[in-house]
Amino acid sequence: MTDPGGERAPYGRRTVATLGDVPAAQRPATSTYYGLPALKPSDWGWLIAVYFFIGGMAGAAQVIAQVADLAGRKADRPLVARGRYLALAGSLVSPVLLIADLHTPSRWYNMLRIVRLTSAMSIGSWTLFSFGTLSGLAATAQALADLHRAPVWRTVARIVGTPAAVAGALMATYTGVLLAATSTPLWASVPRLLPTLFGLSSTSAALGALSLLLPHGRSAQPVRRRLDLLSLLSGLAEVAVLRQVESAWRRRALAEPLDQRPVQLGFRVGVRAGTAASLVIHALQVLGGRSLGPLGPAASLMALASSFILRAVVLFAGKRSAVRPEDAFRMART
Amino acid sequence: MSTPVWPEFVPERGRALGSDALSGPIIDEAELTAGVRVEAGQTYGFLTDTTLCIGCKACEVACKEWNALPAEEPFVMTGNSYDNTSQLSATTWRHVAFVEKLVQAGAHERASATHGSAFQSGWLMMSDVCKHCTHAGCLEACPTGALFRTEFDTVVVQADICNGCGYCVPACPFGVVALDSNDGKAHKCTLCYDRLKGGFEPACAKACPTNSIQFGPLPDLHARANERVASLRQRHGVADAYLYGVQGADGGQGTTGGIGDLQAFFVLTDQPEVYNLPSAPSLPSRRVRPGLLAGLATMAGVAIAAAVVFAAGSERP
Amino acid sequence: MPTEKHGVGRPLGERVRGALRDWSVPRQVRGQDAERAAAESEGSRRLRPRLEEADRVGTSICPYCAVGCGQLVYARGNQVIAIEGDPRNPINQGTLCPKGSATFGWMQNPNRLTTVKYRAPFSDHWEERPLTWAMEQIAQRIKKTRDATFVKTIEDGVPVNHTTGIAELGGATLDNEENYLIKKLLAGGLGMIWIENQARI
Amino acid sequence: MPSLGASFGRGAATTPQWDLANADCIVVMGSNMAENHPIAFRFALQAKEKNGATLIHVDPRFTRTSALADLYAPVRAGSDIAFLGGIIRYILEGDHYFKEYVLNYSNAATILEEGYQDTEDLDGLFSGFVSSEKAYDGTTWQYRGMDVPAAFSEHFTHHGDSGLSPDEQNVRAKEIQHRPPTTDPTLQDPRCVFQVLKRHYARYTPEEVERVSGCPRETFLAVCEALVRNSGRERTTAWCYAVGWTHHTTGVQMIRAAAIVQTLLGNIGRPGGGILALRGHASIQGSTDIPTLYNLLPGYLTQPSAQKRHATLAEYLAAETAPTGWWHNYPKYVVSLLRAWYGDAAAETNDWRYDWLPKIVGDHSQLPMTLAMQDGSIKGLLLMGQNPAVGGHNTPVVRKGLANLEWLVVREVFESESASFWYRSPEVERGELRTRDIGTEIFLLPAALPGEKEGTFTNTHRLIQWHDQVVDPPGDCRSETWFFYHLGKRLKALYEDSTDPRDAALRHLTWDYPTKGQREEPDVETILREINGYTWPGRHQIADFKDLKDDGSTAAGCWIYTGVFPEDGHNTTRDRVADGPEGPGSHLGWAFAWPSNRRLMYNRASADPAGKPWSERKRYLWWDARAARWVGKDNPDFPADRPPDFEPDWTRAPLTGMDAHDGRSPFMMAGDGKAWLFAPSGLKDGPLPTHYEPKESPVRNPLYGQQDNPAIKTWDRPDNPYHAIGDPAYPYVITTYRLTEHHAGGIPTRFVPTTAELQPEGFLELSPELGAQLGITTGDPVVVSTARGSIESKALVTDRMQPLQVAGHTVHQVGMPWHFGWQGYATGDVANTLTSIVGDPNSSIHEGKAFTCNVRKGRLDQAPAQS
Repeated sequence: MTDPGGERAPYGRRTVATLGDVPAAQRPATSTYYGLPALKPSDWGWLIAVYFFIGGMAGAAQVIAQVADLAGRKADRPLVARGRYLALAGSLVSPVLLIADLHTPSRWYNMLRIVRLTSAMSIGSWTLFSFGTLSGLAATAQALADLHRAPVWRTVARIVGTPAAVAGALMATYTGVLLAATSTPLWASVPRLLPTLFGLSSTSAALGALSLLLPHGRSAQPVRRRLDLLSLLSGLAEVAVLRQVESAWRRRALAEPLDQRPVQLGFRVGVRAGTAASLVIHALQVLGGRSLGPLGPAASLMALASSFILRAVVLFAGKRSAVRPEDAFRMART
Repeated sequence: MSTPVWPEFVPERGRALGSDALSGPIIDEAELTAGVRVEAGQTYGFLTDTTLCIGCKACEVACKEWNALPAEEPFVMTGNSYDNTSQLSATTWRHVAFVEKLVQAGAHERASATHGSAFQSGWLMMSDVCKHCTHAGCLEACPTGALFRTEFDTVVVQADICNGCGYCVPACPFGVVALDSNDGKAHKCTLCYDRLKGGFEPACAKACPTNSIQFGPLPDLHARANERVASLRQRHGVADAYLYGVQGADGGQGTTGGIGDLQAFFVLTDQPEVYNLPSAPSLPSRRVRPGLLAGLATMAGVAIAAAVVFAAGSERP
Repeated sequence: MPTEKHGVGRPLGERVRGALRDWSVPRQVRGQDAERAAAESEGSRRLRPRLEEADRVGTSICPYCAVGCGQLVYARGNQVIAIEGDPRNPINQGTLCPKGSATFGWMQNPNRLTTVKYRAPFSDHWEERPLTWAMEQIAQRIKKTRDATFVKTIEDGVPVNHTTGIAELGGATLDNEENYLIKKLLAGGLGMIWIENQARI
Repeated sequence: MPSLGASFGRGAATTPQWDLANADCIVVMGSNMAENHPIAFRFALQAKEKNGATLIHVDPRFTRTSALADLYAPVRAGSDIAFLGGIIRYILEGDHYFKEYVLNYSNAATILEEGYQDTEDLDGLFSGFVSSEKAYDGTTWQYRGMDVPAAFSEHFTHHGDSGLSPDEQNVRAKEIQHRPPTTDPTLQDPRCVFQVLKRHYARYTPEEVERVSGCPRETFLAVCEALVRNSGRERTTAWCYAVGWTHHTTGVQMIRAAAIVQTLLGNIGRPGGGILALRGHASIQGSTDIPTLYNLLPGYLTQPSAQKRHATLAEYLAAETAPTGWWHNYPKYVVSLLRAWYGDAAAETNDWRYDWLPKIVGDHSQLPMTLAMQDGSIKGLLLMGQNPAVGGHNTPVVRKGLANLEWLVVREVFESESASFWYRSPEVERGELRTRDIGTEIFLLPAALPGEKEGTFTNTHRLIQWHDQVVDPPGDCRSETWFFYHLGKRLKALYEDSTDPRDAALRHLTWDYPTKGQREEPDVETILREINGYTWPGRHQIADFKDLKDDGSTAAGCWIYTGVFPEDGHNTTRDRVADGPEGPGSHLGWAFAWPSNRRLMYNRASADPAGKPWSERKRYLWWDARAARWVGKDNPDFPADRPPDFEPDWTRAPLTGMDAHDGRSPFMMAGDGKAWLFAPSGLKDGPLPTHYEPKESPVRNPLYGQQDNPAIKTWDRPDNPYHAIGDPAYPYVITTYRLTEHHAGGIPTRFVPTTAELQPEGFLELSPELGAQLGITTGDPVVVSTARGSIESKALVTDRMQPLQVAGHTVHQVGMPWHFGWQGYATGDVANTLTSIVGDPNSSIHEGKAFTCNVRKGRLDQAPAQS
């Protein structure tokens, strides 16, 4: 190719899936152009869905850890430590997932070639870079503090943890912006709600993960209760936002991809039922003031699962909406 | 009469002419083929006038031959009129759409079969291409800077930078840019960036037999297009003709939502959607700031709630 | 470029140097526009149209239909690198139709025959043969058939001096000079009368 | 192109393509110009832009040309003469003809023989039909008291069994040297051409046009009105046609009908007028001028025939030399050709070796050639860049014929269907032919392309342009020049010792072309210099064919090309000076157009009889009294110094050649110098175009008792069966055509990925109405059948095809592109499997544009569903 730096491709090479010979009878008889897509779908798949989940969870974990460190007491210290370790773990896995998803992974470093504030992905790249660095520092300080019981390291961790938490807040939400700042109808139609939803979902996931990671035994029970309460609040907010998102989609007649299998199953069972079930358990635990035995960890697992499924559902439903010309035109009509 | 659609043929223009023996490429050849001397610092674009399009697809072939783009297998007809390439892709940077509309909706007779319009009618043909938007969604989305705006104000993917993240693909409001799974890069029309650097007209516009594709500085093209639409409406009775991709013209279809003028714009005679174009696309980057703020606000809320819970909880024994 | 994709294309040092040379952030710090100058790559700076690589540019005429469009054939060494419309030609003024635009793809085509293929009678396969061999065989076949079928006179003694045993078909895609040699040799020399081309189809 | 030849004197396009931009109206009929000649079509669009020209497309299919037209007139395939006859009637009945032009420049006023009877009198036949021979005796078609030979090719006047003795015929033929034809300038004489024309076309009313062609009356009338509105002193209309007309058994007469329209409207020889034949191969005009055709010698000289009085040179020249007009120079061109071919072996004493030229004994065109291969009389075939296995007709017979040869030489760029028939053809796939039974010995030689070889192409408007060699061809690829030069050398060597007189022609054939380089490529310019002509033996280039002689002092390979290489070192085909915007626009400095670099032929007619431009707007050539010359934007296609008021001096009769023409005779190739509304000679199927049905038609001829062309060439035999009229087994009209994305037999585009992907498969276009009737939707496999064969294709149901009401019946038309075959990237069944071997009587051109077929849904290997 003569685009700069490119090379010429040989003849007769198949590069893009052709739409093939769809029999006329199966073509939609609408005012679109033979039902062919007006937009190109994103090429993202499961790797990115997993990243959205893990990156978001890590970001939210960092936020929770820092708040617990600043506002909590000694009893919350296991939570703080686990939060910081979880954040670090997430920030280590994330770039691997992202690089693996690149079509030219050897050029991963170009993600840090330039700063573009118009690009949610550029912002995300620098955020992930900062978050990773800061999470590393915070977790290192935390580890030194834990190993040597030296208060100075705890102070260092607390100081580094503040910018890390800010980066974490972005980590938990920017992926919603990443999707919304495209032309894909399903994503672009909810530019504010999607980051909110992702942030809350990340929070629920981080809370669930931390709850699972906390040590068993009585000493951790008060912390666990606080996490239950936070999960309840986060879950309630999430359900409310999810309802708004869905009604926005339905109002603009963009929800069709949600009603097609297998997305439909993921949305109904994974997202709606999963969120609701974990919400009910959390509510019962908070109201009852006690643990419901194995239901507690189950609620955490469900929160994690529904958080992941939410990302996958939004991702795949969005891709499907992009190739629906009716949806694209409906979105782009005055 | 004044519509300068056809560049006057001035053999004296362009340099290094003379006998049949050429010592090398013609210097500033675009002067000869488009009446334009290509200079850095100017804004260039395409005016694609569908009323002159004969659907010959010379643009598709010239583009592929110049840019060494492969054809797409399998070699199977789509049945969508004479359109067998279907869409713009990583390896198809010009695409001619074909829309048969001899029979108006609900009419039994082929309404336009007998009396056509002065120019294209009954069978719409339109050569689609990257719009080279004034505010380009793909460029703004590109995290590597592979997509950039050249000295000709065109939007180009630099294949020596692109790492195939694919974010430009869903970002484009027109479904233009695409990934090539063979080389792992995003590709689209470069408005023949290399040719412009050498003073040559882009391959598609140079090849176009009927001047349906015109290349030039954007202000000149705008002037020409406005005259053309006026002439079509007043002189030739093509009342439906309008400009797609020019701000201020007919409600500025295609230029909405912060995208601004499309440097590759069109004279159309039917609704944009008929040609697979959105009537009111929007610039994706406009959603970045509100999205980030909403997200940060959400996390601030989470932090406050957590602070309250942790602070309150800590007082208990 | 699969090698590049898997990161083993260039030596590491060179890649690092390249990445640093193309790094935009320092240029952004210096105030360059992130959409424009700061983002420009080395490849873009160096980019030139490949037409400028040509060491010879020939004038040609499109080999497809009869409109007679002018073409410029750009070559480097013995390799054609591009074929485009000749902007000086008053017929096409630089334009070409889809077929004319594909002339380069016709000429530089991996499916092109470049050797003589021979199929023996009743054989089920092609064999590659030297050109000189084929030329001699063809000359002998023509002589043999001509000698066997030549007619000097028909009934009533009307002189005809022809052969009806050999036919020639084609010419409309060929040069005038080629047609001239065909008619001169086959009719004027050999007495062939079955000589036809695409003009009637 | 006998039609344009018989009408105006030369068989080529009358006008350069760029001149279309000067038209006020352009009719495209028998052509899908936007698709098949896109670059020529740009001038049509320029005319719309510049002059607000009206563009009209008349065609069975709504094509990409129709999409850009102001007016689209749908017609049934094969009904063109009915439509054109309707236009002629409209012009005549409405007094819309250009009176001064018609009176002075056409034969409208000429009085015909008493014995002439029209189709009006004989229910579709003209007088002189000999039914036993399926041929006409044209004696009664002549001007009163004299015979005028046609200007094109068939220089003789066919007298058949008229009963006239050779002497009587000779008197009649020479009469024109003694007096001009008898005329009635009032155009009132019932036997004058004008009145004959009027009567002949009286029945072509708009109602009949609608009934025969299916074109709605209003549409037809709108076409007529646009034509008339845009013709005359101030305005001109141009016509463009292509194989959409020639591929009929009435093809020649279709073009003749357009010639009549253009003559009546005064549109010939004028800017923005003319008839532009759009031809389909790079040098198809050149290969007609320098013919690889059986019936012609270079420069439209007649190939000697054993069936004519051609036994000796004297007889040949007596038969072929026209008494008056430019063709009186015939002997100069023949002798110069013989000198060029046989060099010093030719002498006046041996008739310049005239007897060495082979004589034809009938029709040796491609159609009978196909059958002769099948029948075994042709043993060896040289195939030069043609692909008859796809582009021939009744291709199963073509392929079986190839399989029946002893040897076959194919020179191609890719392995074509014609080279691979022995292992991949449908006949082999079906087991009708077995590879191991096919005895054809095949030599497949790789060919060079322009850019790899140098030489000239002659384009559709007679422009001869040089192409450079830029690189060496790859591998063993060679030019045809190389192939034939070296083949000739080898043959000469094989016959070196022969003393048999039959080998003398070959042994003495001039073949001394210098070669260049290691590959011994012959020097092409040397061949072009021979084509141009030079003095003998001095070999000094000759600048104009006026200087050719019949005494052996000049040699010229093709007299009409004389001037192409007028002096040493000046190859005019390499001239590259085009006119600028202020220039005349005839681009006289760009290459060379035959004859004598005249761009717009018959341009004397662009001025009025007094030599003044008809109008300022249409100024082109005019008489400059002071300079005593014709001047203007072009080289005059007329004696440059002959004043408009020149009169032949009949007192000095007999007058020969141009001496017999006055200053108002722009058509100097014709004996009488006029455009022929009525063609007294030159055509085998009548002096006036008459509507006949295609050989295969769903209906009886609604206009006459005579169903199809009475002189039609048929080869009715078991392997080439024809359908009966209205045969219920083959109820649909089918037409075959090209697509813009492919070229001819498909070899140059189906192997090229960038064009192959644009139209990747063959298809059948049909209307939604027929689709509904047969249960076919787009993408369905369909089987298309004729009595010749069946093929499978894919359906493309489209509103662009429409059923028409013809003589009370609904006629469904379907269409198929014929490019496809089994080789290359883009493939499909060979559409020419369906066509038959049937020919126009004048040109032996087949009828691929209108025949009948059946269509069913399904696969070829599945039996049709029981209904």
